Amino acid sequence: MESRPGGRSDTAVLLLKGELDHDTAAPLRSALRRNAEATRLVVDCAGLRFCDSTGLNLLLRARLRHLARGGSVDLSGLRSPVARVFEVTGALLIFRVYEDVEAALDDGMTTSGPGRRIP
Amino acid sequence: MESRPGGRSDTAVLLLKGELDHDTAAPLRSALRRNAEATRLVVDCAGLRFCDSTGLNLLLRARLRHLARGGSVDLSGLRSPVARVFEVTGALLIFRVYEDVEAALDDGMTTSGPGRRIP
Amino acid sequence: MTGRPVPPAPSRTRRYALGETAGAVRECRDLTRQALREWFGPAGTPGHVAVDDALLLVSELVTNAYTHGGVPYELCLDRTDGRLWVQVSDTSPERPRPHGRHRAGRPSGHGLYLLERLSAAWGWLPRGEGKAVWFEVVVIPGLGDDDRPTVEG
Amino acid sequence: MTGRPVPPAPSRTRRYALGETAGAVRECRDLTRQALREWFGPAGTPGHVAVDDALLLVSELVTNAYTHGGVPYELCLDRTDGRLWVQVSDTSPERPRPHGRHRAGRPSGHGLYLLERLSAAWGWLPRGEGKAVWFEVVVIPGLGDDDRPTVEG
Ligand SMILES: Nc1ncnc2c1ncn2[C@@H]1O[C@H](COP(=O)(O)OP(=O)(O)O)[C@@H](O)[C@H]1O
Ligand SMILES: Nc1ncnc2c1ncn2[C@@H]1O[C@H](COP(=O)(O)OP(=O)(O)O)[C@@H](O)[C@H]1O
Repeated sequence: MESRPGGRSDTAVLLLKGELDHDTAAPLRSALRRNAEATRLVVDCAGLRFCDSTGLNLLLRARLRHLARGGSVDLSGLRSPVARVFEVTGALLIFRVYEDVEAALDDGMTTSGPGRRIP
Repeated sequence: MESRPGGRSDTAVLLLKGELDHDTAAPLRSALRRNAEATRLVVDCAGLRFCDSTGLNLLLRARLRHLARGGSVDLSGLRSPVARVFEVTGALLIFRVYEDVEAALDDGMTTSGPGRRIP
Repeated sequence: MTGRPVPPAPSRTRRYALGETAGAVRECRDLTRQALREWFGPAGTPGHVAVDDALLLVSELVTNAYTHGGVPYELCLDRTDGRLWVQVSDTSPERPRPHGRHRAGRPSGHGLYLLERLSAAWGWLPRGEGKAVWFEVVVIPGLGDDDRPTVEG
Repeated sequence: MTGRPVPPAPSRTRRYALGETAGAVRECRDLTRQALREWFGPAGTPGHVAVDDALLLVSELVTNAYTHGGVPYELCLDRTDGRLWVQVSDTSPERPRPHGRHRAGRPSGHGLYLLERLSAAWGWLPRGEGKAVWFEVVVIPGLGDDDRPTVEG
Protein backbone atom coordinates (compact mmCIF):
# COMPACT_ATOMS: atom_id res chain seq x y z
CA MET A 1 0.00 0.00 0.00
CA GLU A 2 1.52 3.24 -1.11
CA SER A 3 -0.12 6.54 -0.51
CA ARG A 4 0.95 9.95 -1.64
CA PRO A 5 -0.47 13.43 -1.78
CA GLY A 6 -2.36 14.01 -4.98
CA GLY A 7 -0.82 17.28 -6.13
CA ARG A 8 -3.29 19.33 -4.17
CA SER A 9 -3.22 19.40 -0.41
CA ASP A 10 -6.81 18.22 -0.15
CA THR A 11 -6.32 15.23 -2.45
CA ALA A 12 -4.70 11.92 -1.49
CA VAL A 13 -3.85 8.98 -3.73
CA LEU A 14 -3.72 5.35 -2.64
CA LEU A 15 -1.98 2.82 -4.85
CA LEU A 16 -3.30 -0.70 -4.45
CA LYS A 17 -1.20 -3.72 -5.39
CA GLY A 18 -1.48 -7.49 -5.39
CA GLU A 19 -4.54 -9.41 -4.24
CA LEU A 20 -7.04 -7.74 -1.96
CA ASP A 21 -9.17 -10.03 0.20
CA HIS A 22 -10.30 -10.71 3.77
CA ASP A 23 -6.79 -11.68 4.87
CA THR A 24 -4.97 -8.81 3.17
CA ALA A 25 -7.41 -5.96 3.78
CA ALA A 26 -5.80 -4.53 6.91
CA PRO A 27 -3.36 -2.14 5.16
CA LEU A 28 -6.13 -0.68 2.99
CA ARG A 29 -8.40 -0.37 6.00
CA SER A 30 -5.85 1.70 7.91
CA ALA A 31 -4.83 3.76 4.88
CA LEU A 32 -8.46 4.68 4.38
CA ARG A 33 -8.69 5.66 8.03
CA ARG A 34 -5.46 7.71 7.83
CA ASN A 35 -6.77 9.57 4.80
CA ALA A 36 -10.28 10.11 6.04
CA GLU A 37 -9.63 13.86 6.18
CA ALA A 38 -8.65 14.23 2.55
CA THR A 39 -11.45 15.91 0.65
CA ARG A 40 -10.74 13.84 -2.39
CA LEU A 41 -9.32 10.35 -2.25
CA VAL A 42 -8.18 8.69 -5.45
CA VAL A 43 -7.69 4.93 -5.19
CA ASP A 44 -5.57 3.65 -8.03
CA CYS A 45 -6.17 -0.03 -8.77
CA ALA A 46 -3.75 -0.40 -11.69
CA GLY A 47 -1.58 -2.75 -9.63
CA LEU A 48 -4.50 -4.77 -8.23
CA ARG A 49 -4.67 -8.32 -9.55
CA PHE A 50 -7.65 -9.45 -7.45
CA CYS A 51 -10.43 -7.88 -5.44
CA ASP A 52 -13.59 -9.43 -4.00
CA SER A 53 -16.50 -8.00 -2.02
CA THR A 54 -14.28 -7.42 1.01
CA GLY A 55 -12.32 -4.78 -0.91
CA LEU A 56 -15.44 -3.43 -2.56
CA ASN A 57 -17.14 -3.00 0.83
CA LEU A 58 -14.14 -1.13 2.26
CA LEU A 59 -14.21 1.30 -0.64
CA LEU A 60 -17.98 1.74 -0.47
CA ARG A 61 -17.76 2.42 3.25
CA ALA A 62 -14.99 4.99 2.70
CA ARG A 63 -17.10 6.58 -0.03
CA LEU A 64 -20.01 7.04 2.37
CA ARG A 65 -17.72 8.63 4.97
CA HIS A 66 -16.19 11.04 2.45
CA LEU A 67 -19.56 11.86 0.91
CA ALA A 68 -20.89 12.74 4.35
CA ARG A 69 -18.13 15.37 4.66
CA GLY A 70 -18.63 16.73 1.16
CA GLY A 71 -15.70 14.82 -0.30
CA SER A 72 -15.31 11.87 -2.64
CA VAL A 73 -13.57 8.57 -3.24
CA ASP A 74 -12.67 8.07 -6.89
CA LEU A 75 -11.12 5.05 -8.57
CA SER A 76 -8.64 4.62 -11.39
CA GLY A 77 -6.98 1.87 -13.38
CA LEU A 78 -9.51 -0.95 -12.90
CA ARG A 79 -8.31 -3.98 -14.82
CA SER A 80 -9.78 -7.40 -15.41
CA PRO A 81 -10.75 -9.31 -13.26
CA VAL A 82 -11.20 -6.49 -10.74
CA ALA A 83 -13.24 -4.43 -13.20
CA ARG A 84 -15.73 -7.32 -13.45
CA VAL A 85 -16.55 -7.26 -9.73
CA PHE A 86 -17.26 -3.55 -9.92
CA GLU A 87 -19.27 -3.96 -13.08
CA VAL A 88 -21.44 -6.88 -11.92
CA THR A 89 -22.23 -5.30 -8.56
CA GLY A 90 -23.05 -1.96 -10.17
CA ALA A 91 -20.24 -0.21 -8.28
CA LEU A 92 -18.89 1.14 -11.59
CA LEU A 93 -21.89 3.46 -11.62
CA ILE A 94 -21.45 4.45 -8.00
CA PHE A 95 -17.84 5.56 -8.14
CA ARG A 96 -16.27 8.06 -10.49
CA VAL A 97 -13.86 5.82 -12.39
CA TYR A 98 -10.85 6.97 -14.45
CA GLU A 99 -8.68 5.21 -16.99
CA ASP A 100 -5.57 5.87 -14.94
CA VAL A 101 -4.44 7.90 -11.97
CA GLU A 102 -3.17 10.76 -14.17
CA ALA A 103 -6.61 11.21 -15.71
CA ALA A 104 -8.09 11.23 -12.22
CA LEU A 105 -5.72 13.94 -11.03
CA ASP A 106 -6.06 16.01 -14.24
CA ASP A 107 -9.80 15.95 -13.78
CA GLY A 108 -9.45 17.18 -10.22
CA MET A 109 -7.22 20.07 -11.42
CA THR A 110 -9.17 21.29 -14.39
CA THR A 111 -12.79 20.41 -14.94
CA SER A 112 -13.98 20.62 -11.38
CA GLY A 113 -12.87 21.94 -8.06
CA PRO A 114 -11.91 19.81 -5.12
CA GLY A 115 -14.58 19.07 -2.63
CA ARG A 116 -17.08 18.73 -5.40
CA ARG A 117 -20.08 16.73 -4.24
CA ILE A 118 -20.69 13.69 -6.39
CA PRO A 119 -24.44 13.17 -6.77
CA MET B 1 -59.92 -51.12 -4.26
CA GLU B 2 -63.54 -51.83 -3.63
CA SER B 3 -66.30 -49.90 -5.31
CA ARG B 4 -69.98 -50.16 -4.83
CA PRO B 5 -73.09 -48.27 -5.79
CA GLY B 6 -73.90 -45.61 -3.23
CA GLY B 7 -77.55 -46.38 -2.64
CA ARG B 8 -78.67 -44.14 -5.45
CA SER B 9 -78.02 -45.05 -9.04
CA ASP B 10 -76.15 -41.84 -9.71
CA THR B 11 -73.79 -42.22 -6.70
CA ALA B 12 -70.73 -44.48 -6.52
CA VAL B 13 -68.53 -45.20 -3.54
CA LEU B 14 -64.84 -46.12 -3.70
CA LEU B 15 -63.19 -47.66 -0.65
CA LEU B 16 -59.47 -47.01 -0.48
CA LYS B 17 -57.18 -49.26 1.55
CA GLY B 18 -53.51 -49.55 2.36
CA GLU B 19 -50.83 -47.16 1.12
CA LEU B 20 -51.51 -45.04 -1.93
CA ASP B 21 -48.47 -43.85 -3.85
CA HIS B 22 -46.90 -43.70 -7.31
CA ASP B 23 -46.44 -47.47 -7.45
CA THR B 24 -49.89 -48.40 -6.14
CA ALA B 25 -52.02 -45.77 -7.87
CA ALA B 26 -53.10 -47.85 -10.88
CA PRO B 27 -56.22 -49.41 -9.29
CA LEU B 28 -57.50 -46.04 -8.11
CA ARG B 29 -56.76 -44.51 -11.49
CA SER B 30 -58.87 -47.10 -13.30
CA ALA B 31 -61.64 -47.08 -10.70
CA LEU B 32 -61.92 -43.33 -11.15
CA ARG B 33 -62.10 -43.81 -14.89
CA ARG B 34 -64.71 -46.56 -14.53
CA ASN B 35 -66.87 -44.32 -12.36
CA ALA B 36 -66.43 -41.16 -14.38
CA GLU B 37 -70.14 -41.27 -15.27
CA ALA B 38 -71.40 -41.29 -11.68
CA THR B 39 -72.84 -37.92 -10.82
CA ARG B 40 -71.60 -38.19 -7.31
CA LEU B 41 -68.48 -40.11 -6.34
CA VAL B 42 -67.73 -40.68 -2.67
CA VAL B 43 -64.18 -41.78 -1.95
CA ASP B 44 -63.91 -43.33 1.48
CA CYS B 45 -60.41 -43.13 2.92
CA ALA B 46 -61.09 -44.83 6.25
CA GLY B 47 -58.87 -47.73 5.27
CA LEU B 48 -56.08 -45.57 3.85
CA ARG B 49 -52.90 -45.63 5.91
CA PHE B 50 -50.82 -43.42 3.60
CA CYS B 51 -51.40 -40.98 0.75
CA ASP B 52 -49.02 -38.52 -0.88
CA SER B 53 -49.45 -35.97 -3.67
CA THR B 54 -49.83 -38.73 -6.25
CA GLY B 55 -53.13 -39.76 -4.67
CA LEU B 56 -54.14 -36.19 -4.03
CA ASN B 57 -53.55 -35.29 -7.69
CA LEU B 58 -55.65 -38.23 -8.89
CA LEU B 59 -58.54 -37.12 -6.71
CA LEU B 60 -58.18 -33.48 -7.72
CA ARG B 61 -58.17 -34.45 -11.38
CA ALA B 62 -61.28 -36.60 -10.91
CA ARG B 63 -62.94 -33.71 -9.11
CA LEU B 64 -62.33 -31.40 -12.06
CA ARG B 65 -63.79 -33.98 -14.47
CA HIS B 66 -66.90 -34.49 -12.34
CA LEU B 67 -67.32 -30.76 -11.73
CA ALA B 68 -67.25 -30.17 -15.47
CA ARG B 69 -70.25 -32.50 -15.84
CA GLY B 70 -72.14 -31.00 -12.94
CA GLY B 71 -71.13 -33.77 -10.51
CA SER B 72 -68.86 -34.01 -7.52
CA VAL B 73 -66.14 -36.05 -5.82
CA ASP B 74 -66.56 -36.12 -2.05
CA LEU B 75 -64.29 -37.66 0.57
CA SER B 76 -64.91 -39.45 3.84
CA GLY B 77 -62.98 -40.98 6.70
CA LEU B 78 -59.70 -39.09 6.40
CA ARG B 79 -57.38 -40.25 9.18
CA SER B 80 -53.93 -39.19 10.25
CA PRO B 81 -51.49 -39.05 8.47
CA VAL B 82 -53.63 -38.79 5.32
CA ALA B 83 -55.68 -35.94 6.77
CA ARG B 84 -52.48 -33.92 7.20
CA VAL B 85 -51.65 -33.99 3.48
CA PHE B 86 -55.12 -32.72 2.66
CA GLU B 87 -54.94 -30.10 5.35
CA VAL B 88 -51.50 -28.73 4.53
CA THR B 89 -52.20 -28.52 0.79
CA GLY B 90 -55.55 -26.85 1.38
CA ALA B 91 -57.41 -29.74 -0.27
CA LEU B 92 -59.62 -30.05 2.83
CA LEU B 93 -61.28 -26.83 1.70
CA ILE B 94 -61.60 -27.97 -1.89
CA PHE B 95 -63.38 -31.24 -1.29
CA ARG B 96 -66.56 -31.83 0.68
CA VAL B 97 -65.24 -34.02 3.48
CA TYR B 98 -67.35 -36.26 5.77
CA GLU B 99 -66.55 -38.00 9.02
CA ASP B 100 -67.38 -41.37 7.52
CA VAL B 101 -68.97 -42.87 4.46
CA GLU B 102 -72.40 -43.14 6.13
CA ALA B 103 -72.46 -39.42 6.81
CA ALA B 104 -71.52 -38.81 3.20
CA LEU B 105 -74.34 -40.96 1.89
CA ASP B 106 -76.88 -39.58 4.38
CA ASP B 107 -76.01 -36.10 3.22
CA GLY B 108 -76.55 -37.09 -0.38
CA MET B 109 -80.01 -38.49 0.54
CA THR B 110 -81.33 -35.73 2.70
CA THR B 111 -79.89 -32.26 2.73
CA SER B 112 -79.22 -31.86 -0.95
CA GLY B 113 -80.00 -33.47 -4.20
CA PRO B 114 -77.54 -35.39 -6.28
CA GLY B 115 -75.72 -33.56 -9.00
CA ARG B 116 -75.49 -30.51 -6.78
CA ARG B 117 -72.68 -28.25 -7.98
CA ILE B 118 -70.09 -27.64 -5.27
CA PRO B 119 -68.86 -24.07 -5.49
CA MET C 1 -3.78 -24.83 6.13
CA THR C 2 -3.71 -28.59 6.17
CA GLY C 3 -3.04 -30.38 9.43
CA ARG C 4 -6.39 -30.16 11.14
CA PRO C 5 -8.34 -33.24 10.23
CA VAL C 6 -11.61 -32.80 8.44
CA PRO C 7 -14.42 -33.53 10.95
CA PRO C 8 -16.12 -36.84 10.35
CA ALA C 9 -19.22 -37.15 8.25
CA PRO C 10 -22.54 -37.16 10.13
CA SER C 11 -22.42 -39.88 12.75
CA ARG C 12 -24.75 -42.22 10.92
CA THR C 13 -25.39 -42.61 7.26
CA ARG C 14 -27.30 -45.21 5.32
CA ARG C 15 -27.25 -45.46 1.54
CA TYR C 16 -29.64 -47.55 -0.51
CA ALA C 17 -29.49 -48.15 -4.26
CA LEU C 18 -32.81 -47.58 -6.00
CA GLY C 19 -33.88 -50.05 -8.66
CA GLU C 20 -36.46 -50.08 -11.40
CA THR C 21 -38.87 -52.28 -9.49
CA ALA C 22 -42.38 -51.18 -8.65
CA GLY C 23 -42.73 -50.71 -4.93
CA ALA C 24 -39.62 -48.58 -4.56
CA VAL C 25 -41.54 -45.62 -3.19
CA ARG C 26 -42.97 -47.65 -0.35
CA GLU C 27 -39.67 -49.43 0.18
CA CYS C 28 -38.03 -46.03 0.70
CA ARG C 29 -40.66 -45.12 3.27
CA ASP C 30 -40.09 -48.43 5.04
CA LEU C 31 -36.32 -47.92 5.13
CA THR C 32 -36.81 -44.42 6.47
CA ARG C 33 -39.29 -45.60 9.10
CA GLN C 34 -36.82 -48.23 10.22
CA ALA C 35 -33.91 -45.77 10.42
CA LEU C 36 -36.00 -43.26 12.35
CA ARG C 37 -36.99 -45.85 14.92
CA GLU C 38 -33.46 -47.12 15.36
CA TRP C 39 -31.91 -43.66 15.52
CA PHE C 40 -34.44 -41.74 17.57
CA GLY C 41 -36.25 -44.34 19.67
CA PRO C 42 -39.86 -43.64 20.62
CA ALA C 43 -39.70 -40.11 19.16
CA GLY C 44 -38.89 -41.74 15.84
CA THR C 45 -42.02 -43.84 15.53
CA PRO C 46 -45.05 -43.23 13.31
CA GLY C 47 -47.76 -41.05 14.80
CA HIS C 48 -45.16 -38.45 15.74
CA VAL C 49 -45.71 -35.64 13.31
CA ALA C 50 -42.05 -35.31 12.32
CA VAL C 51 -41.96 -38.99 11.44
CA ASP C 52 -45.19 -38.89 9.45
CA ASP C 53 -43.89 -35.81 7.65
CA ALA C 54 -40.54 -37.43 6.91
CA LEU C 55 -42.24 -40.49 5.40
CA LEU C 56 -44.48 -38.27 3.29
CA LEU C 57 -41.56 -36.18 2.04
CA VAL C 58 -39.46 -39.25 1.25
CA SER C 59 -42.40 -40.41 -0.83
CA GLU C 60 -42.57 -37.07 -2.63
CA LEU C 61 -38.85 -36.96 -3.44
CA VAL C 62 -38.67 -40.55 -4.62
CA THR C 63 -41.81 -40.09 -6.72
CA ASN C 64 -40.36 -36.96 -8.31
CA ALA C 65 -37.11 -38.77 -8.97
CA TYR C 66 -39.04 -41.50 -10.81
CA THR C 67 -41.42 -39.21 -12.68
CA HIS C 68 -39.19 -36.23 -13.48
CA GLY C 69 -35.67 -37.26 -12.67
CA GLY C 70 -34.31 -39.62 -15.31
CA VAL C 71 -32.99 -42.65 -13.45
CA PRO C 72 -33.24 -42.42 -9.65
CA TYR C 73 -30.34 -44.21 -8.10
CA GLU C 74 -29.90 -43.57 -4.40
CA LEU C 75 -31.70 -42.91 -1.15
CA CYS C 76 -29.36 -41.60 1.52
CA LEU C 77 -30.35 -41.11 5.16
CA ASP C 78 -28.21 -39.16 7.59
CA ARG C 79 -28.67 -38.53 11.25
CA THR C 80 -27.32 -35.34 12.81
CA ASP C 81 -28.20 -34.56 16.42
CA GLY C 82 -32.01 -34.45 16.57
CA ARG C 83 -32.46 -34.26 12.81
CA LEU C 84 -32.90 -36.53 9.85
CA TRP C 85 -31.33 -35.51 6.55
CA VAL C 86 -32.64 -37.30 3.46
CA GLN C 87 -31.16 -37.17 -0.02
CA VAL C 88 -32.62 -38.74 -3.15
CA SER C 89 -30.30 -38.81 -6.17
CA ASP C 90 -31.24 -39.13 -9.81
CA THR C 91 -29.44 -38.76 -13.13
CA SER C 92 -31.36 -35.81 -14.56
CA PRO C 93 -29.63 -32.43 -14.59
CA GLU C 94 -33.06 -30.80 -14.40
CA ARG C 95 -33.66 -29.33 -11.00
CA PRO C 96 -36.80 -29.22 -8.87
CA ARG C 97 -38.74 -26.14 -9.79
CA PRO C 98 -41.66 -25.12 -7.62
CA HIS C 99 -44.70 -24.27 -9.75
CA GLY C 100 -45.79 -20.66 -9.46
CA ARG C 101 -48.25 -19.81 -6.72
CA HIS C 102 -49.58 -22.93 -5.03
CA ARG C 103 -53.25 -23.59 -5.74
CA ALA C 104 -55.06 -26.11 -3.60
CA GLY C 105 -57.41 -27.26 -6.35
CA ARG C 106 -54.85 -27.80 -9.08
CA PRO C 107 -53.78 -31.42 -9.60
CA SER C 108 -50.03 -30.65 -9.67
CA GLY C 109 -47.34 -28.80 -7.79
CA HIS C 110 -48.17 -30.23 -4.37
CA GLY C 111 -44.95 -32.23 -3.98
CA LEU C 112 -42.54 -29.32 -3.62
CA TYR C 113 -45.17 -27.33 -1.76
CA LEU C 114 -45.33 -30.02 0.91
CA LEU C 115 -41.54 -30.10 0.96
CA GLU C 116 -41.42 -26.36 1.51
CA ARG C 117 -44.14 -26.41 4.16
CA LEU C 118 -43.16 -29.48 6.16
CA SER C 119 -39.37 -29.67 6.02
CA ALA C 120 -37.01 -27.66 8.22
CA ALA C 121 -35.03 -26.98 5.06
CA TRP C 122 -34.66 -28.42 1.58
CA GLY C 123 -32.49 -27.96 -1.46
CA TRP C 124 -30.55 -29.78 -4.12
CA LEU C 125 -26.95 -30.28 -5.07
CA PRO C 126 -25.17 -31.38 -8.23
CA ARG C 127 -24.14 -35.01 -8.23
CA GLY C 128 -22.39 -36.47 -11.24
CA GLU C 129 -24.38 -35.47 -14.30
CA GLY C 130 -27.50 -35.34 -12.18
CA LYS C 131 -28.35 -34.14 -8.71
CA ALA C 132 -29.56 -35.01 -5.26
CA VAL C 133 -32.67 -33.36 -3.85
CA TRP C 134 -32.62 -33.19 -0.04
CA PHE C 135 -34.67 -32.23 2.95
CA GLU C 136 -34.19 -32.09 6.67
CA VAL C 137 -36.73 -32.61 9.45
CA VAL C 138 -36.31 -31.99 13.16
CA VAL C 139 -37.24 -35.23 14.90
CA ILE C 140 -36.31 -34.22 18.44
CA PRO C 141 -36.72 -30.45 18.82
CA GLY C 142 -34.03 -28.60 20.69
CA LEU C 143 -31.74 -31.57 20.99
CA GLY C 144 -28.26 -30.20 21.61
CA ASP C 145 -24.92 -31.88 21.19
CA ASP C 146 -24.93 -33.34 24.64
CA ASP C 147 -28.48 -34.55 24.88
CA ARG C 148 -29.26 -38.17 24.33
CA PRO C 149 -32.17 -39.08 22.12
CA THR C 150 -33.28 -42.10 24.12
CA VAL C 151 -35.48 -40.74 26.89
CA GLU C 152 -38.28 -38.98 25.07
CA GLY C 153 -41.70 -40.38 24.21
CA MET D 1 -34.11 -52.60 -4.81
CA THR D 2 -30.48 -53.23 -4.00
CA GLY D 3 -28.29 -54.92 -6.58
CA ARG D 4 -27.50 -52.08 -8.94
CA PRO D 5 -24.35 -50.41 -7.72
CA VAL D 6 -24.52 -46.76 -6.79
CA PRO D 7 -22.80 -44.76 -9.57
CA PRO D 8 -19.41 -43.46 -8.58
CA ALA D 9 -18.91 -40.03 -7.11
CA PRO D 10 -17.88 -37.28 -9.57
CA SER D 11 -14.77 -38.40 -11.41
CA ARG D 12 -12.41 -36.09 -9.57
CA THR D 13 -12.66 -34.66 -6.11
CA ARG D 14 -10.14 -32.75 -4.03
CA ARG D 15 -10.67 -31.94 -0.37
CA TYR D 16 -8.62 -29.47 1.61
CA ALA D 17 -8.82 -28.81 5.34
CA LEU D 18 -9.07 -25.13 6.21
CA GLY D 19 -7.01 -23.83 9.10
CA GLU D 20 -7.01 -20.72 11.22
CA THR D 21 -4.05 -19.16 9.44
CA ALA D 22 -4.27 -15.82 7.69
CA GLY D 23 -3.92 -16.30 3.97
CA ALA D 24 -6.48 -19.08 3.74
CA VAL D 25 -8.69 -17.12 1.35
CA ARG D 26 -5.90 -16.70 -1.15
CA GLU D 27 -4.73 -20.25 -0.59
CA CYS D 28 -8.20 -21.46 -1.56
CA ARG D 29 -8.06 -19.40 -4.74
CA ASP D 30 -4.65 -20.85 -5.53
CA LEU D 31 -5.85 -24.42 -5.00
CA THR D 32 -8.86 -23.75 -7.20
CA ARG D 33 -6.73 -22.17 -9.92
CA GLN D 34 -4.44 -25.18 -9.89
CA ALA D 35 -7.32 -27.67 -10.07
CA LEU D 36 -8.97 -25.75 -12.91
CA ARG D 37 -5.77 -25.76 -14.94
CA GLU D 38 -5.14 -29.46 -14.38
CA TRP D 39 -8.74 -30.49 -15.02
CA PHE D 40 -9.69 -28.26 -17.93
CA GLY D 41 -6.42 -27.37 -19.68
CA PRO D 42 -6.23 -24.02 -21.46
CA ALA D 43 -9.94 -23.34 -20.85
CA GLY D 44 -9.18 -23.57 -17.16
CA THR D 45 -6.62 -20.79 -16.98
CA PRO D 46 -7.05 -17.27 -15.61
CA GLY D 47 -8.32 -14.70 -18.08
CA HIS D 48 -11.15 -17.03 -19.07
CA VAL D 49 -14.21 -15.52 -17.52
CA ALA D 50 -15.45 -18.78 -15.94
CA VAL D 51 -12.10 -19.18 -14.21
CA ASP D 52 -11.96 -15.61 -12.98
CA ASP D 53 -15.53 -15.99 -11.74
CA ALA D 54 -14.76 -19.26 -9.98
CA LEU D 55 -11.78 -17.71 -8.17
CA LEU D 56 -13.90 -14.74 -7.14
CA LEU D 57 -16.72 -16.95 -5.84
CA VAL D 58 -14.34 -19.22 -3.95
CA SER D 59 -13.05 -16.08 -2.29
CA GLU D 60 -16.59 -15.02 -1.39
CA LEU D 61 -17.57 -18.38 0.09
CA VAL D 62 -14.39 -18.80 2.10
CA THR D 63 -14.64 -15.23 3.37
CA ASN D 64 -18.24 -15.79 4.43
CA ALA D 65 -17.27 -19.03 6.12
CA TYR D 66 -14.64 -17.13 8.14
CA THR D 67 -16.74 -14.08 8.90
CA HIS D 68 -20.21 -15.59 9.39
CA GLY D 69 -19.74 -19.30 9.56
CA GLY D 70 -18.26 -20.34 12.88
CA VAL D 71 -15.23 -22.50 12.10
CA PRO D 72 -14.65 -23.12 8.40
CA TYR D 73 -13.17 -26.54 7.90
CA GLU D 74 -13.15 -27.73 4.32
CA LEU D 75 -12.80 -26.66 0.71
CA CYS D 76 -13.97 -29.35 -1.67
CA LEU D 77 -13.53 -29.18 -5.46
CA ASP D 78 -15.35 -31.54 -7.81
CA ARG D 79 -15.15 -31.87 -11.52
CA THR D 80 -18.17 -33.06 -13.49
CA ASP D 81 -18.03 -32.95 -17.29
CA GLY D 82 -17.38 -29.31 -18.20
CA ARG D 83 -18.20 -27.98 -14.75
CA LEU D 84 -16.52 -27.17 -11.49
CA TRP D 85 -18.46 -27.76 -8.28
CA VAL D 86 -17.10 -26.04 -5.18
CA GLN D 87 -18.20 -26.61 -1.59
CA VAL D 88 -17.01 -24.70 1.46
CA SER D 89 -18.00 -26.23 4.80
CA ASP D 90 -18.24 -24.51 8.16
CA THR D 91 -19.61 -25.42 11.58
CA SER D 92 -22.34 -22.80 11.87
CA PRO D 93 -25.93 -23.95 11.45
CA GLU D 94 -26.79 -20.46 10.20
CA ARG D 95 -27.42 -20.48 6.50
CA PRO D 96 -26.48 -17.94 3.82
CA ARG D 97 -29.25 -15.40 3.62
CA PRO D 98 -29.22 -12.96 0.71
CA HIS D 99 -29.87 -9.41 1.93
CA GLY D 100 -33.06 -7.90 0.57
CA ARG D 101 -32.85 -6.06 -2.71
CA HIS D 102 -29.26 -5.62 -3.83
CA ARG D 103 -28.06 -2.03 -3.73
CA ALA D 104 -24.86 -1.17 -5.51
CA GLY D 105 -23.84 1.58 -3.10
CA ARG D 106 -24.36 -0.32 0.13
CA PRO D 107 -21.20 -1.77 1.70
CA SER D 108 -22.69 -5.22 2.32
CA GLY D 109 -24.60 -7.98 0.63
CA HIS D 110 -22.39 -8.22 -2.45
CA GLY D 111 -21.04 -11.69 -1.73
CA LEU D 112 -24.23 -13.67 -2.27
CA TYR D 113 -25.26 -11.28 -5.02
CA LEU D 114 -22.10 -12.16 -6.96
CA LEU D 115 -22.77 -15.82 -6.24
CA GLU D 116 -26.28 -15.50 -7.63
CA ARG D 117 -25.18 -13.55 -10.67
CA LEU D 118 -22.03 -15.42 -11.66
CA SER D 119 -22.61 -19.05 -10.74
CA ALA D 120 -24.56 -21.54 -12.84
CA ALA D 121 -26.23 -22.60 -9.59
CA TRP D 122 -25.62 -22.36 -5.86
CA GLY D 123 -27.07 -23.64 -2.65
CA TRP D 124 -26.22 -25.15 0.69
CA LEU D 125 -26.62 -28.46 2.41
CA PRO D 126 -26.53 -29.61 6.03
CA ARG D 127 -23.24 -31.14 7.07
CA GLY D 128 -22.79 -32.32 10.63
CA GLU D 129 -23.96 -29.53 12.93
CA GLY D 130 -23.07 -27.00 10.25
CA LYS D 131 -23.36 -26.84 6.51
CA ALA D 132 -21.61 -26.60 3.18
CA VAL D 133 -22.30 -23.71 0.85
CA TRP D 134 -21.73 -24.64 -2.80
CA PHE D 135 -21.68 -23.23 -6.28
CA GLU D 136 -21.17 -24.55 -9.76
CA VAL D 137 -19.63 -22.83 -12.80
CA VAL D 138 -19.58 -24.02 -16.40
CA VAL D 139 -15.94 -24.01 -17.46
CA ILE D 140 -16.40 -25.57 -20.90
CA PRO D 141 -19.87 -24.71 -22.21
CA GLY D 142 -21.79 -27.48 -23.92
CA LEU D 143 -19.32 -30.17 -23.05
CA GLY D 144 -21.17 -33.47 -23.30
CA ASP D 145 -20.23 -36.81 -21.84
CA ASP D 146 -18.14 -37.83 -24.81
CA ASP D 147 -16.25 -34.65 -25.47
CA ARG D 148 -12.76 -34.27 -24.26
CA PRO D 149 -11.78 -31.09 -22.50
CA THR D 150 -8.26 -30.89 -23.94
CA VAL D 151 -8.63 -29.24 -27.32
CA GLU D 152 -10.11 -25.86 -26.51
CA GLY D 153 -8.23 -22.57 -26.07
N1 LIG E 1 -36.17 -34.99 -9.20
C1 LIG E 1 -36.56 -34.06 -10.10
N2 LIG E 1 -35.92 -33.95 -11.29
C2 LIG E 1 -36.27 -33.03 -12.20
N3 LIG E 1 -37.28 -32.16 -12.02
C3 LIG E 1 -37.96 -32.21 -10.87
C4 LIG E 1 -37.65 -33.16 -9.85
N4 LIG E 1 -38.49 -32.95 -8.81
C5 LIG E 1 -39.30 -31.94 -9.18
N5 LIG E 1 -38.99 -31.49 -10.42
C6 LIG E 1 -39.63 -30.39 -11.17
O1 LIG E 1 -40.33 -29.61 -10.24
C7 LIG E 1 -41.70 -29.51 -10.62
C8 LIG E 1 -42.59 -29.42 -9.40
O2 LIG E 1 -42.64 -30.64 -8.70
P1 LIG E 1 -43.85 -30.96 -7.75
O3 LIG E 1 -44.11 -29.79 -6.87
O4 LIG E 1 -43.57 -32.25 -7.07
O5 LIG E 1 -45.12 -31.06 -8.70
P2 LIG E 1 -45.50 -32.04 -9.86
O6 LIG E 1 -44.71 -33.30 -9.70
O7 LIG E 1 -46.96 -32.23 -9.63
O8 LIG E 1 -45.19 -31.28 -11.13
C9 LIG E 1 -41.94 -30.72 -11.49
O9 LIG E 1 -42.99 -30.50 -12.39
C10 LIG E 1 -40.61 -30.87 -12.19
O10 LIG E 1 -40.53 -29.98 -13.28
N1 LIG F 1 -21.14 -19.31 5.61
C1 LIG F 1 -22.12 -18.60 6.18
N2 LIG F 1 -22.59 -18.93 7.41
C2 LIG F 1 -23.60 -18.24 7.98
N3 LIG F 1 -24.21 -17.19 7.42
C3 LIG F 1 -23.79 -16.80 6.19
C4 LIG F 1 -22.74 -17.48 5.51
N4 LIG F 1 -22.56 -16.87 4.31
C5 LIG F 1 -23.45 -15.87 4.27
N5 LIG F 1 -24.18 -15.81 5.40
C6 LIG F 1 -25.28 -14.87 5.72
O1 LIG F 1 -25.71 -14.29 4.52
C7 LIG F 1 -25.60 -12.87 4.58
C8 LIG F 1 -25.28 -12.28 3.24
O2 LIG F 1 -23.95 -12.58 2.84
P1 LIG F 1 -23.20 -11.69 1.76
O3 LIG F 1 -24.11 -11.46 0.60
O4 LIG F 1 -21.88 -12.30 1.48
O5 LIG F 1 -23.06 -10.27 2.43
P2 LIG F 1 -22.28 -9.75 3.70
O6 LIG F 1 -21.19 -10.75 4.02
O7 LIG F 1 -21.76 -8.44 3.23
O8 LIG F 1 -23.31 -9.64 4.80
C9 LIG F 1 -24.56 -12.61 5.65
O9 LIG F 1 -24.75 -11.35 6.24
C10 LIG F 1 -24.82 -13.75 6.62
O10 LIG F 1 -25.90 -13.43 7.46
